Amino acid sequence: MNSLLLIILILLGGAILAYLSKRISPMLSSIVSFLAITSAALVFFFLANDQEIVKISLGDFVLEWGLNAYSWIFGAMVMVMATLASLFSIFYMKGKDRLGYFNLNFDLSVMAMMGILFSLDWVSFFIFWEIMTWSSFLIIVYNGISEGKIGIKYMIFSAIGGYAMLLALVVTRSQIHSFLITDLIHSFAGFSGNMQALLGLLFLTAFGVKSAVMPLHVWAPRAYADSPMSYTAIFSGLLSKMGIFGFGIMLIAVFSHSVDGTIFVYREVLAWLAAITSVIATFYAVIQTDAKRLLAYSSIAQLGYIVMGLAIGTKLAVMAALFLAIMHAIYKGTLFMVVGAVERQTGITDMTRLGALIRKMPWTFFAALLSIIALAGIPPLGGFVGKWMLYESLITSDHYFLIILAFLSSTAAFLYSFRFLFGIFLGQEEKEFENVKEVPFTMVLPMLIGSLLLVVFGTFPGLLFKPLASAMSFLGMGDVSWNMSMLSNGWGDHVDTLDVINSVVIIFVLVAIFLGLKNRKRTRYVSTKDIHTSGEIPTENENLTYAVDFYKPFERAIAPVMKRKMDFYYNKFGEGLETFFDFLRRVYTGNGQTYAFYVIVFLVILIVFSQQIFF
Amino acid sequence: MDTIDYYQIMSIGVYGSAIGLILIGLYAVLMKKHLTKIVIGLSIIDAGINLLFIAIGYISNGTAPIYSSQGIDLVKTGTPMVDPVPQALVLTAIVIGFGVTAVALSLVIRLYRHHNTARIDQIKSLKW
Amino acid sequence: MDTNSWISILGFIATVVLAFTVGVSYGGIVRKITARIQNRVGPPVYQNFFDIFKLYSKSTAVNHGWMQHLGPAFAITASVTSLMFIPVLNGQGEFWFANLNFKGDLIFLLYMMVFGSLGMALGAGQTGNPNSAIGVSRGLSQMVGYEIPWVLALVALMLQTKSTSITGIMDYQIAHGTWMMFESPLAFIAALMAMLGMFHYAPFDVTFAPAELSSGPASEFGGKYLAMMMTSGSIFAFVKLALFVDIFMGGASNLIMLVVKTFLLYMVPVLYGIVSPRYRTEQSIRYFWGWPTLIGVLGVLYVVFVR
Amino acid sequence: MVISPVHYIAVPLLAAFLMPLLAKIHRELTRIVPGLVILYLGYVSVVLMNQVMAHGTIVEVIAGWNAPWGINLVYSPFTGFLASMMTAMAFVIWLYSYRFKKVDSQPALKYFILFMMLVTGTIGIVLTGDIFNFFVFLEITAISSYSLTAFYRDRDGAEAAFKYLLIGSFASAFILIAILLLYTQVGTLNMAQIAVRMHDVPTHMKITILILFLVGLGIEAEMFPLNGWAPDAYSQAPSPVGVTFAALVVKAGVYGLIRIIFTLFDVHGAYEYLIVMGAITLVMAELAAIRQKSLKRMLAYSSIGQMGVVMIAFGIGTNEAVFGAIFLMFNHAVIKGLLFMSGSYLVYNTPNKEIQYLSGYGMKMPLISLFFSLGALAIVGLPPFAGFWSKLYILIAAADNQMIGLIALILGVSIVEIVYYFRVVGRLYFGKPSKGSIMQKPTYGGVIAMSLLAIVILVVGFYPDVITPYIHNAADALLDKAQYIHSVLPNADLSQIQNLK
Repeated sequence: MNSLLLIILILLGGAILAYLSKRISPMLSSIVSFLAITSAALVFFFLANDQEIVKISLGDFVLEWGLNAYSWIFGAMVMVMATLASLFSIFYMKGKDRLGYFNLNFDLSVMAMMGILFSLDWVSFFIFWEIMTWSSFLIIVYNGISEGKIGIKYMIFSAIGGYAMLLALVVTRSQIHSFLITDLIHSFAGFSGNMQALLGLLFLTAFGVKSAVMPLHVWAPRAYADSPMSYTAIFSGLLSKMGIFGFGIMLIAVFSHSVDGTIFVYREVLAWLAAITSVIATFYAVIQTDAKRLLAYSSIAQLGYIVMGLAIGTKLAVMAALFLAIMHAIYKGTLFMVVGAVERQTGITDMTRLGALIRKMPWTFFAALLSIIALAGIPPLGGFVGKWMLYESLITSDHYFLIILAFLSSTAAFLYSFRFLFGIFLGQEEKEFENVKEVPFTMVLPMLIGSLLLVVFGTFPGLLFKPLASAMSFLGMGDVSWNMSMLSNGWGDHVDTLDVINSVVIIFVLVAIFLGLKNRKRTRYVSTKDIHTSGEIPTENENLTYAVDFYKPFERAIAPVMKRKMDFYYNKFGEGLETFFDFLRRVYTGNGQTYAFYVIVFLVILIVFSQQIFF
Repeated sequence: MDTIDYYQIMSIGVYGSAIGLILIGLYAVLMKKHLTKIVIGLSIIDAGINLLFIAIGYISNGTAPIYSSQGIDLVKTGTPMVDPVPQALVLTAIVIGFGVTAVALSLVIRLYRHHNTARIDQIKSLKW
Repeated sequence: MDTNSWISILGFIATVVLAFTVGVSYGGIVRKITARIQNRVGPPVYQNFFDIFKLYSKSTAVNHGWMQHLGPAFAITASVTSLMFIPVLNGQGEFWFANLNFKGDLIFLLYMMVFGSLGMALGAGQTGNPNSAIGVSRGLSQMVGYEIPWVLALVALMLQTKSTSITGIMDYQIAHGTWMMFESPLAFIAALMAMLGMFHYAPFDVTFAPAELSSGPASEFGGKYLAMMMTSGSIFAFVKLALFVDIFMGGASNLIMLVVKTFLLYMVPVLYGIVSPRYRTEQSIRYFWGWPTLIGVLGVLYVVFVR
Repeated sequence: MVISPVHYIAVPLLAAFLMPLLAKIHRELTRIVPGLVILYLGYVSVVLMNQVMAHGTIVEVIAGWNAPWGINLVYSPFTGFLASMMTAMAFVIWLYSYRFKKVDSQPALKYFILFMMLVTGTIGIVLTGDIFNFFVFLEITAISSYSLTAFYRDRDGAEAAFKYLLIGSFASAFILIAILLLYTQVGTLNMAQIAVRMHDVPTHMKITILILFLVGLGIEAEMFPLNGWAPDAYSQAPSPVGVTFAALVVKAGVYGLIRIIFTLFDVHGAYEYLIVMGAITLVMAELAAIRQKSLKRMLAYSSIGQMGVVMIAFGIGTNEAVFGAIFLMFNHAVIKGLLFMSGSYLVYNTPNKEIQYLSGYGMKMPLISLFFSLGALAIVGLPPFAGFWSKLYILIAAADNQMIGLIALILGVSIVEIVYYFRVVGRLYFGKPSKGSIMQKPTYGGVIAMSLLAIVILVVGFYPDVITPYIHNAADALLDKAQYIHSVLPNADLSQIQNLK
C-alpha cells in the first residue's frame, strides 16, 4: 500500500473513529485521535519516500500526490508538533463536552495539512486547503466565545483567500491546460505581463490570508485565542505554515522564473507589509493582558518575519525564513501548550490575576522559559539562529530600513516575552492559587520535548540546514552551502553556535556552582510579602502586585500608532455593505401586484429592446 | 374590387376584441386593488386568449371540423374545413382556466377570512 | 590539554580580570567626579572594589525561589560571554585578549547582551517586589527606545564596511587608516545619543532610580547576588565601551590607548547625566525616537548615497 | 407489461385519482401507495436509463399517432437523467413527508393526491416532446403547487399561494400566447418539427415568440424580476413541499427555458441573455438572503441564487459548462433538499422560523445540526462535498471562455453565501438554547430521508465518477440538436438546422 495514501487514510479513519468512540468514553476518543496521528507520523518518518506517486482519477481530474524535499520538511514539522499537541490534548480536553466533534475536526485538519503538503496538482491542493479551513472553523466556534463572530470573520477571510486561489488556478488551467504545480512553475515566465500580475496577486492574497499578512490578518488574534489551546498549538504553529508553504512555492519556485517588473514590486511590497505587520502586531502583543491574546499577536508578528524572509528571497533569507518557520512551530506550539496547562490548572489566562506559579508548576515554567528565550531570539537557543540569518540577509541584500523595523519589533518582543513569564509565573503569590498542582505527565512531556528540540536546534542548526538546503535546491535555488554549527552570511562573517553554547554553558555552570547554588543551601524561603518595602511592613491583604497597565509608559509612547485598528475599517465596510444589501432587497415589496407589475414591465422592456438583445 | 370584404372586417373585429379583452384583463389585474377583481381580470385575459385561438383557427366561410356525413359532403364540394387543432387547444385551455379560477377564488375567500380585507395592498405580511 | 588551550584559558581569565578592574574602577571614578561636582568629598576611587569584595564575603539569609538565584548567574554569564566575543585590542597580536573574537559578530553581541538583562529581570521578577517589576518594565521600554538609533548607526557602519563583524569593521578602519566616527559622523552621533540611554545614567535612569524605586530590579538582592549583579554591571560597562571604541575609534592598539579612549567615551554619559534631571519613560522613548533616529536615518542614507 | 416512459405519467396520475377510493379501503393506504408508485417509477427509471445509456434516445408515441401528429415522449439521456433525478427526489420527499406531523394533522389524503399530481406534472414537462402538452403539464404542476403552497390553513400560506397564482397565471398566459403564435407560424406543435421549420419563420416574429416564452418560463425558473412569488412560496409551503419546489418544480422550469433556447429557437443573443439574467438573479438573491431573519426564507433566496448560477452555466453553453450546469442542478436538488429538511426541523418550534433562536441547537439536536452543517458546507461548494465539483466545472468552463469577471462575480457572491450560511452553522454550535425552545423529534422517515441525501452528498463528493458518466451523456444529448430531431423525426431534413453552440 502506498504510504502517502496510507497516511491520509489513517488520519481520516482516526477522525471518524474518534468521533464514534466518543459514545464509549470521551477519553477514548482523544486517545484514538492521538494514536491515529502518532501512527501516521511513524508511517511518514519510516515508510514515506519521495519515489512514490499517488494518482487518483476523480471526475475528469487526476489528483497527484507525492513527496519532495520541500514538503518533507513541513510534513515532518506537522507530524511532530501534531503528535505532541494531540498527546497534550488528551488530558487538557478531559471533561469537556462534544469531544468527538473536537477530535474529528482536529484529525481532519491534520489530515488536510498533510494532504496540502502531498499535493502535486492544484485541485487536490485546493481540496485539502478548504478542508483545513472549514475544520478549523468548526473548532473555532467549538468554544462558543463571542457569538461566533470570530468564526465568521475567519471564514470570510479564508473564503477570500480560498476563492482567490480558485480563480487563480482555473485561470492558470485555461492558460496551460494543466493543473500540475510543476507545469505552472515552468510556464509562468511565458505568461503575458498582465497575466503574471493577476496570478501573482491572486496567489499572494490566497496565501497571505492564512499566514496573516497585514491587511488580511484581522481574523487571526481572536481565532487563535478563542480556540482550545491544544488546537491553537497547531492552529498558530502549523496551519499558518501552510500559507508559508504556499508562499515558498510562489515566491521562490514560480516567481523566480519570471523577470517581470510587477513581480519584483510584489516582492518588495510584500516584504514591507510583512515588516509593518510584525511591528504593529508586536505592539499589540505588548499591551495585551490576556496570555492567549499576547501569544496570538506574537504569532502574527513572527509570521511577519517569516514572510519577510521569503519575500526577500536571497538564499540566506529563505533559509532564515524556513528555519524560523520550523522554530516558530515548535516554540509557539509549546507556549500555547503552556498557556493551556495554566488555564487547565487555574481556570484563567489573565496575566493581571495570575502570578507566582513558578513554585507550583516548575516544569511548565521551565518549558515556558526556554520557549520564550527562543522566541525572543536570544542566544543560545534555536530562535536566535533564524533571527541572525534574517538580519544578515536583510543587510547583505541592502534592505537597510526593513532591518530597522525588524529590530524594532524584535526588541519590543522582549517586552511581551518578559510580561508573559512575569505575569504568569513570577511576581506576588496570589491566595487563590495556593493549591495549584503541576499538570499530569502527559501534558508536561510534550512541552519538555518541544523545549528540548529548541536547545538541540540552537546548538546544531545544521541538523535543520541539511534538509532545508535540499528543499531549497528542490525549489530551484541551486545548491546551498551549510555547516553543522557555523552560521555565515554573504560577507563572510559568521557565528559559531557551538562555541556560543559551550562558553555559555561552561561559564554558567561555573558561576552557578561557585556562587549561586552554593549558598542556596544556607538560605530559607520566605513569602513574596516579606520584601523590602522601605521600612513599613505590608499587611496580609495588602496588594503588592504590579500587573495592571504593566507597560503604561510604553503604551503612551506608541499611542499614535495604535489609534485605529484595521478591523475598525473592515467592520465599517461590512456594515455599510449590509445596509446596502438591505436597501436592495426592498424590491421584494410584499405586494403581489407589484410583482405582477415587474413581470409586465420586464416583458415590455424586452420587447422594446428586442432588436438590441436578440438578432 | 368595390365589394366590401366582410371577412376582413369580421376578422379585424374579432382580433381587436380579443386583444381588447386581454388588455382589459391586464388593466384589472394591475390596477384594481380588490382580490376578486384581480381574479376576474385573470379570467378575462384567459377569455381573450381563447378568442384569439378561435380567430386564428378560423378560415373564411369554412365548416366545422366534425366528422359527420354532411361535413364530408361539404368538404367534398370544396368547402374548406377550419383548423381543428386550435379548437382542441381552446377546450383544454378553458378547462385549465376554470381550474385556476376556482383555486384563486378559494384562496381569496381564505385571505378575506384571515385579513378581514380583500385589498391586495394590505396583505403584505410576507416581504423582503 | 596542550599549551594552546592553556594559553587561551589564561587569556580568558586575563580578559575577565581586565574588564572587571576597568569597569569597577570607572564606577569609582564616576562616584568621585559626581561628588566633586556636587561639591562633596566623595568616596575613594577604589571604594567599589571594597564594596564588591565585602558583598561577596557575605551570604544572604532569605530567598524567594530558584529563579532569584539563577538571575544573577544569567547576568554574569551573559556579560562574560559577550566579553569573550569582544576584541579588546586590535592587531590581534596579543594572544591573551583574542578569545572568541572571530566566532561572533555585532548582531550576535546585541542579543547576547540582552540575555543578561533578561536574566536579571527574571531574577528580580520572582522576588515579587513591585519596585523591581516597575523598574524592569521601565528598563525594557526604554531599551526599545534607544535600540532604534543604535541599530541605525550599526547598520550604517555595516553597510559602509561591508562587514557585520567587529573585527571586520576594525580591519576596515586600519586598512583605510581612519576612524568610523570621522567616516560616518552622523552614525556616530546617533550611536552616542543611544549610548546615553544604554548606560542608564540620568536623564535616563528611571530604571534604577534609587530615590524612587529603591534601585528597582536590584532592590531584593543582597550579599553575593548584589555583588554578582554589580560585577556583571561593570563588565557590561566595559563591554559597551570597548565595543564603541572598536567600531568607532578604530579599536585600541595597546592597553593605554584602550583606557584613554574608553575613559573619554565614558565621560560623555557621565557628565551629561550629572547635570541633567530625570526623564519619565515615555519622554525618553519619544526622545530616542526623535532626533537620534532622524540622525541615524540620515546617517544610513549618507552612507548609501554619498559613500 | 413492457416498461415505457408513459408509465412516468400514467401511473402517478392514475394513483392520484384512485387514492380517494383507496382511502375508503384503508386510511393508511393513502400514505403507502404513493411510495409504492414512486418506487415503481424508480424501477422504471433504472431500466430505461440503462437502455438509454446503451442504445440512445427512446421516443414513445402515444396512441399510435406518430410524430409530428401525435403527442410523443422523448426519453433522451438528458430528459431521462432529469426524470430519474426527480423520481429519486420524489421518493426521498415521500419518505420525509410520511407521517410528517404538520401534514398529518391535516388530511394526508389531499396532500398526497396533490403531491402525485405535482410529480406527474414536473416529470411530464421534462419528458414531453409536444409544446402544447408541455403547457398542459406546466398547468398541472402550477395548480397543484398553488394548492400545496396554501396547504396550511394559516394566513401566510394563502397569501403566498395567491401571489404565486397571480404571477403563475401570467406565465401560463404568456406561454399560451407564445404557443399560439408559434402555431400560426410553423403550423405544428411537435417540438422537433418546430425546430426543423424554425429557420423560415421571420426573425421579428421569432424574437417576439421567444421573448414571450422567456418571460413565461422565466417566472417558473425564478429569474430575477419575475421571482417575487418564490421566497414566499418556499417559506410558507410545508417543508416537504419546499423541497419539492427546489428539487422538482424549479428544475422543470429551467428545463423548459433550456429546451426552448437550445432546441427550438436558433436566435443569437439568447445565451448572452441567459448569462446576464442569471448573474442578476444570482446577485439579487444572495444579497437579499444575507439579511433574512427566517431560516426558510433565507434558504429560499439561496435556492434562487443557485438557479442563477445554473442559468449562467447554461448560458456559457460549452460542453463543460452545460455539464457543470446539469451537475449543479443535481447537487442543488440533493443539497437544498437536505437543507430544507433539516432546517425545517431546526426551526420547527421557533417563533416565525427565525434564526436567532437557534443558539446551541447543536447540542440538543446533534444529528439534525450535523445534517444542516453538512448541507451548508456542501452548498457553498467546499470540498470534499458534492457542491464543490459542479462549481469547479462551471468555473473552469467560464475561465476557458475568458470570462474572468464572471468568475470573480460568482466567487464574490459565494463569499456572501458563506457569510449567511456559517452564521447559522456557527450559531448552532455555541451558546445555550434559549428559554422555551422545544426540540421536535424527527420522524423515522425523515431521518432516513436526510441520511440518504447526506450519503449521496458524501459519495458524490468523494467519488464523483458515480454520476459523471450520466451527466456527460446528458450534456451531449442536450447540445446535439440534430440528434434530438432525428430521433423524433427520422426522415426530416437536417440541412437547415444550425447549432449556435
